[in-house]
Amino acid sequence: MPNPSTETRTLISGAAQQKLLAFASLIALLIGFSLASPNFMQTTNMMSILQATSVNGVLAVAATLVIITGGIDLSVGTLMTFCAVMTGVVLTWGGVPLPLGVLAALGTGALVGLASGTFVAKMKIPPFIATLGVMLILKGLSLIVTGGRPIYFNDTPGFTEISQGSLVGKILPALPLPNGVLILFLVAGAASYILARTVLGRYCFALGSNEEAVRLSGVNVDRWKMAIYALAGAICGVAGLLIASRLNSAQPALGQGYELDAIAAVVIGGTSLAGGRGTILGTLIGALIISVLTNGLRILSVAPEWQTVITGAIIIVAVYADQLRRGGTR
Amino acid sequence: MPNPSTETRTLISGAAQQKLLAFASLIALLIGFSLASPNFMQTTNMMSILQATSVNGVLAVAATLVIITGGIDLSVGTLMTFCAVMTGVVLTWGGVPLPLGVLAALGTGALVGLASGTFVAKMKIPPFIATLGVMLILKGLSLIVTGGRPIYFNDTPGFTEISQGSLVGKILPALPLPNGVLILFLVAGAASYILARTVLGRYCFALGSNEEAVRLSGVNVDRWKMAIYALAGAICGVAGLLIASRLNSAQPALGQGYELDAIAAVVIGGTSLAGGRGTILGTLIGALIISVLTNGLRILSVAPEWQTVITGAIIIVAVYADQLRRGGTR
Amino acid sequence: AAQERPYIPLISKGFQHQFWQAVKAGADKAAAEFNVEVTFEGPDNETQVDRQIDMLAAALAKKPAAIGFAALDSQAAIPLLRQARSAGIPVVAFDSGVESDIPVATASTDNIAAAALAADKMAELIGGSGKVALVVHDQTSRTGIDRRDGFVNRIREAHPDIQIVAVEYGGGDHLRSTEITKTLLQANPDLKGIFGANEGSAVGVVNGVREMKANVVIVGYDSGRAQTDAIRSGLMAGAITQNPVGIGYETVKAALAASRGETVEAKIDTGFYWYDAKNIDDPEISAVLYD
Amino acid sequence: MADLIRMEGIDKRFPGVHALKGVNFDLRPGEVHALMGENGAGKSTLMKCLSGVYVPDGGRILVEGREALLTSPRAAQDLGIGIIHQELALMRDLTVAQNIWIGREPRLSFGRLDEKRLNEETAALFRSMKAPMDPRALVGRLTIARQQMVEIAKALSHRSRALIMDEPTAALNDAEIADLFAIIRQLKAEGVGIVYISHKMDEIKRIADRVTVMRDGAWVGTVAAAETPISKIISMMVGREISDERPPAPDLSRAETALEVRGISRRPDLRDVSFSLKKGEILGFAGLMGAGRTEVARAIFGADPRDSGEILVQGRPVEIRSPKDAVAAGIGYLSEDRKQFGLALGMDVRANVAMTSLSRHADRLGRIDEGALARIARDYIRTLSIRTPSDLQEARLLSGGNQQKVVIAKWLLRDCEVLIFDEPTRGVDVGAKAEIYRLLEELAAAGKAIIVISSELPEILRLSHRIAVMCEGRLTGFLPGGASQEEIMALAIRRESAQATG
Ligand SMILES: Nc1ncnc2c1ncn2[C@@H]1O[C@H](COP(=O)(O)OP(=O)(O)OP(=O)(O)O)[C@@H](O)[C@H]1O
Ligand SMILES: Nc1ncnc2c1ncn2[C@@H]1O[C@H](COP(=O)(O)OP(=O)(O)OP(=O)(O)O)[C@@H](O)[C@H]1O
Ligand SMILES: [Mg+2]
Ligand SMILES: [Mg+2]
Repeated sequence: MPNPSTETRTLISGAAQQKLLAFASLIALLIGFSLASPNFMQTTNMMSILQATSVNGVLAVAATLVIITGGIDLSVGTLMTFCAVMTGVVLTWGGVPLPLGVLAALGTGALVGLASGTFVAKMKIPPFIATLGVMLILKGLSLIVTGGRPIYFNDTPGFTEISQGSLVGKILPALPLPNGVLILFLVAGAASYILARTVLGRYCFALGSNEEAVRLSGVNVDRWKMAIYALAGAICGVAGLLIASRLNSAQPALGQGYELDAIAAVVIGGTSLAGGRGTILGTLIGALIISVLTNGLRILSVAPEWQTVITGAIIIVAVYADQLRRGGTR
Repeated sequence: MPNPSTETRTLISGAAQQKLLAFASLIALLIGFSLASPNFMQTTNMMSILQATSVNGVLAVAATLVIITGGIDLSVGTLMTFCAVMTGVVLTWGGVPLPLGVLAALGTGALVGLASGTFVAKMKIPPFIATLGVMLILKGLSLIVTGGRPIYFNDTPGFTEISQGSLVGKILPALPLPNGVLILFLVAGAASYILARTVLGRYCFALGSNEEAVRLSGVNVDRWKMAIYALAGAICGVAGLLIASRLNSAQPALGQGYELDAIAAVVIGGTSLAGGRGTILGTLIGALIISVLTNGLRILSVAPEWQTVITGAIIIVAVYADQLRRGGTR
Repeated sequence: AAQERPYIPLISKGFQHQFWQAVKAGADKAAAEFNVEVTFEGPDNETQVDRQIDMLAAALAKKPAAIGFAALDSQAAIPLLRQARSAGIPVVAFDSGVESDIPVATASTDNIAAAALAADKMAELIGGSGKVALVVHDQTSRTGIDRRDGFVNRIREAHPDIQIVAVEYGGGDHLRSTEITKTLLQANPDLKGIFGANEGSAVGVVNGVREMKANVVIVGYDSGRAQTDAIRSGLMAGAITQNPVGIGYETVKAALAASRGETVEAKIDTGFYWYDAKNIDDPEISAVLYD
Repeated sequence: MADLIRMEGIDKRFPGVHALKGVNFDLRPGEVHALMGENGAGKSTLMKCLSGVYVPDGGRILVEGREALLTSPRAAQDLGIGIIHQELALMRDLTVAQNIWIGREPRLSFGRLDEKRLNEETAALFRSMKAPMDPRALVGRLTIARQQMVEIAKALSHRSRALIMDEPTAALNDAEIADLFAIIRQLKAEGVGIVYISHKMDEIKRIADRVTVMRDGAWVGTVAAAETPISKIISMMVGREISDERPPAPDLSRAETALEVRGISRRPDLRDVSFSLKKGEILGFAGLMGAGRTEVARAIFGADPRDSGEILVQGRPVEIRSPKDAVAAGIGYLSEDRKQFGLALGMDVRANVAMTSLSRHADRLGRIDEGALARIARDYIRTLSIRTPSDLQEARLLSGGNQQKVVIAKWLLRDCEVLIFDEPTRGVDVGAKAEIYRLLEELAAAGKAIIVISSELPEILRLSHRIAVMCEGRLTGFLPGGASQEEIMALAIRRESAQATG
């Protein structure tokens, strides 16, 4: 029998290698674009790329949690918008102080997530349908609440700072990292920690791996599932804050279609739609790959229709390369 | 041991009951709308609803095949468009006779489907990513091929007949069933037959149920998977013909977003995204539920934003009702 | 070597639809004429405000001579527009204006006035009374709102006997607009007229009316082969056309002038026209129509 | 002695199946109560009722004299009832330790996990079981035998007062069974009541105090293990005597070679494995768990890639890169893990039986001859006495042993020249076992070449014309059919000093 400890070591270094290699796809893109255009590898452009990743990145983190449980969340985009709208309602119409507005976004997200979780866990509605329904409901509600007009945050000084200010830049002027990106990293860090180190995270993987086995082990599966959807919802609330702050407004019609980008980032990052396996780091890299591709092709002034074609092709190639290295399992 | 023959009958009637009940959701909607508006239950409106189902229905049939194998096809919408464009290219620009145009649509669909199938089967790219990539590639290619302008079929007499004529109406004037709907029924019938009675269909279910077990049974899993994606692609070609015929033009920008409607129809119809189970009849009912809802709410002059909310809510309720009747399993 | 020709990116509200392709054609025409390099892009649909902002950021990173910009939401773009101003990059607004003093010029159509003209024509064609409906492409985009409100308000103010029974939104998708039209006709058998507020909506209305074999007055917006055919065949009564080619052309022209420090006219009205079977072949009209 | 558990008149129906018909059962503290019966008799169902998985339709359950409502696995756990399920219920993407403590993870504040303690406690648990196992290994990567050990450890960790073991030894070999029995004896001494389900008749005498027999969902009788002969228990189970006569070994000296394997290697699991197999021969593969027998089979079958080596079928070299090549060359392989690799659980029995041979029962257009398949499936249901309401029952609804028979049927149908059976009788009852032995012998007599991999030495000895023994990925020797257990064990632990570094 092989020595157990050797086995473990191979396993860990194998996993680390995997991440490093997905990262390598990203690096390859960065190098390629840098060589192709001098305008690409510049601080402002790098910050633009990161800023462009922030919203999709946060949504993708939310989607990752749900996908690891073996579910799917189609409502992330419209939930983001709905949270932005609710923040607008309390801040601009209600005139409450900023922190309460932040709370409104997170609370709305968590509540809606809890509702989705209830549909999935208690009512046994397939996640695809439950979150599709929620997506449509929220899409309509955002329009109804706002009357179809954006809510502007002009009366809330400091609101744009949430995403566009730069705490890091104040300390390190050479690194004008927008707060939006800082928030993405914080959210991702927290989600990583939860997945790796807490009971909630453990049940994410367990549910995705074999829900029936978890149930047979005497775990209250429904409650944990609802908690996970609620957490994902709250994270969508963060995305709502970010996008509202970036646009200085809550745009009620925005959001549909964003779920596809978020899920794409998750899957490119190596998380399996079948559930049970996945990492937040992978998701971040997936989201960055999408942003870098989009930005780089634009910087190269590629015609928009060709941008689409090339993006499609590169996504396939990137995942294939990743697949080859993993040795074709799964 | 119980008498096998009695058992079989119970089993079949159990399954039939299930379908009948999903059907009951549809009937409930029909009755509800009929009571609410006298304009609803009229021959022309029923034909409109069916006609409105035809394109989404055909796409949903294609998606059903892939989903039963445990995969997913995000490219159905843009593939439909691309097939319509290729038909336009050969018919309008190439000036070939109509049957060749039909062949171009089916052939294009099958080839692209084969490509997706190859990515999934041979290159082991997750279906979500492979078809996402193909979706983007096709979206761009349609614009590139047409230069962003629609191709009109004014020079191809009879092209609009494909979807809008009525063979049935000629025979039975009381039933002016548009050909588009007839084609939907034919496609659905053929797909049902293939699923239930042929080797290809059997492997659809088997792959979705336990791909590794099929592989270890000595089946050439890759080849069958590619065949299934190719068949689904060809069916998207049919959808391309239908939409082109209805609009008397190939509209290059259309198609994205249609995949969500198609997949929704499939899942509402009781097919599991996990693979291994599903029926074409269920998918048809799912597609009809969507069309009836959309049409009925419009006939009732519900405000558009409320239409969205109500559609979302009813989808959840309909599936929940279905779930309750099945007794909560799966 | 690449920097020889001035570079002017145009960030529009979309690029897939025919209208935008026509704007792009005008821009390309100007590009060839004035020897500038022009790129043209926009998000997939008119809700994606943040995507457009990302495009604007990428365009700025390329250090262009000037920028053409059709804002989905003026306010959201202001930080980047300020950045452009401080970098000395002039901005020309096109399509609908940008509510800001940063753009040096605006090349646009007055959509509210154009839709009001459509309303007057509709009133005239249905004899001043009866039910009409609208099929609009978008509930929240500037053009969608302006055309809807322009039409609806004009009817309310000037044609009190006309009743607007429905406003539906089809995303500019031909097929969805077709289905919407059919249900409108089904729900309102006595409908006298339908206004389709952009190319996809108008063509959808034509299809829907044709499939229902209904007899209603159709007023459209923009052009394209399907609309011009419908007008020639009498199915569509007439339509408003803007001058998208002119918009693209004038935008590039003004941007180039501004980049050279020349003063440009602040408001470039590219105009709009009513066209129907009678005047469709007039040179003045056919010049602004596109297939 | 007071009853720990008493089940009275338990009734349970599934659509089309009356699985339990008023069954009585009781368990005392400190006893091992064996539950016996044919495949599909209702043993697992009865125990699922006791462990809160199913709620019975009728009857009542008393725990220490008080009526208990066991509506969820948690409720049963709280009453001190633990179970090792027959069908492994593990989370493949989690580690061994994470699986064992799921739902009861050692925690720090704020729901944080104490992963260090988790792994330490797991390691301690396995030490007490005398079974070395890495707590951090991913369960999905373990062989089925090791997964079984994880299930056992998980059940033990609960420290239940009543422990149900549903075929815990089906996947284990003799050495591990002995370790398990030592654990059971210790639990007994601590006063734990144990329900023990197994199809290995010899185990009953070794471990059980009382035996309850079920047949067709009904209680047949409860007897004392010591006083009742095995043959009596068997006849209670099947309602008749089973004769298991071994036919004389055939003379294979002039038989043609059916399969020849030359120097197959796959680092680090297989090293230079070579052997040949004659038509009509049954070659048994013996070895300890992890010896690499399954690896050999999978390498021959093309299920896993190999580093080197040649395979010849009937003297001709064949290129086998995937299972389809192997099947085309006339080689069939029945996997040891029926759930993962053997069955499409969501499909019906008929479709599963047909899986290997679908194209043979379809016309040129690919239309399936359902009538023929139905006839074939019903034939196998009869010959292998598969207990199922019909050939259209979903495989997942069958009892474990009956599922195994379905997998066997699908390979019998394919009619391969060379058949590799990996643990073919895992979970199969005595009657059906004899039936399967007879079938294998008939196949051999008809000229097929057969490899049987089994962890049950009696099975190897009963079936084999020749025995190959493996240790650590190498073939350590061949023995004639009549060899003794001691001779096999000697070869099975012959480690190579140079490779025994670990
Ligand atoms: N969920 C279910 N639905 C329908 N039938 C079922 C279900 N579970 C078990 N059965 C049936 O109930 C009967 C008893 O099954 P059970 O699993 O209890 O048998 P068992 O005695 O454990 O057999 P084995 O020795 O093969 O494990 C079988 O006929 C089986 O097919
Ligand atoms: N302690 C262990 N931890 C993890 N993997 C192990 C361990 N022991 C053996 N293995 C793996 O088991 C495989 C060999 O087992 P295999 O199933 O081929 O042997 P076998 O003789 O058929 O044994 P079994 O009785 O388990 O079927 C090898 O891949 C080896 O890496
Ligand atoms: Mg059992
Ligand atoms: Mg083995």
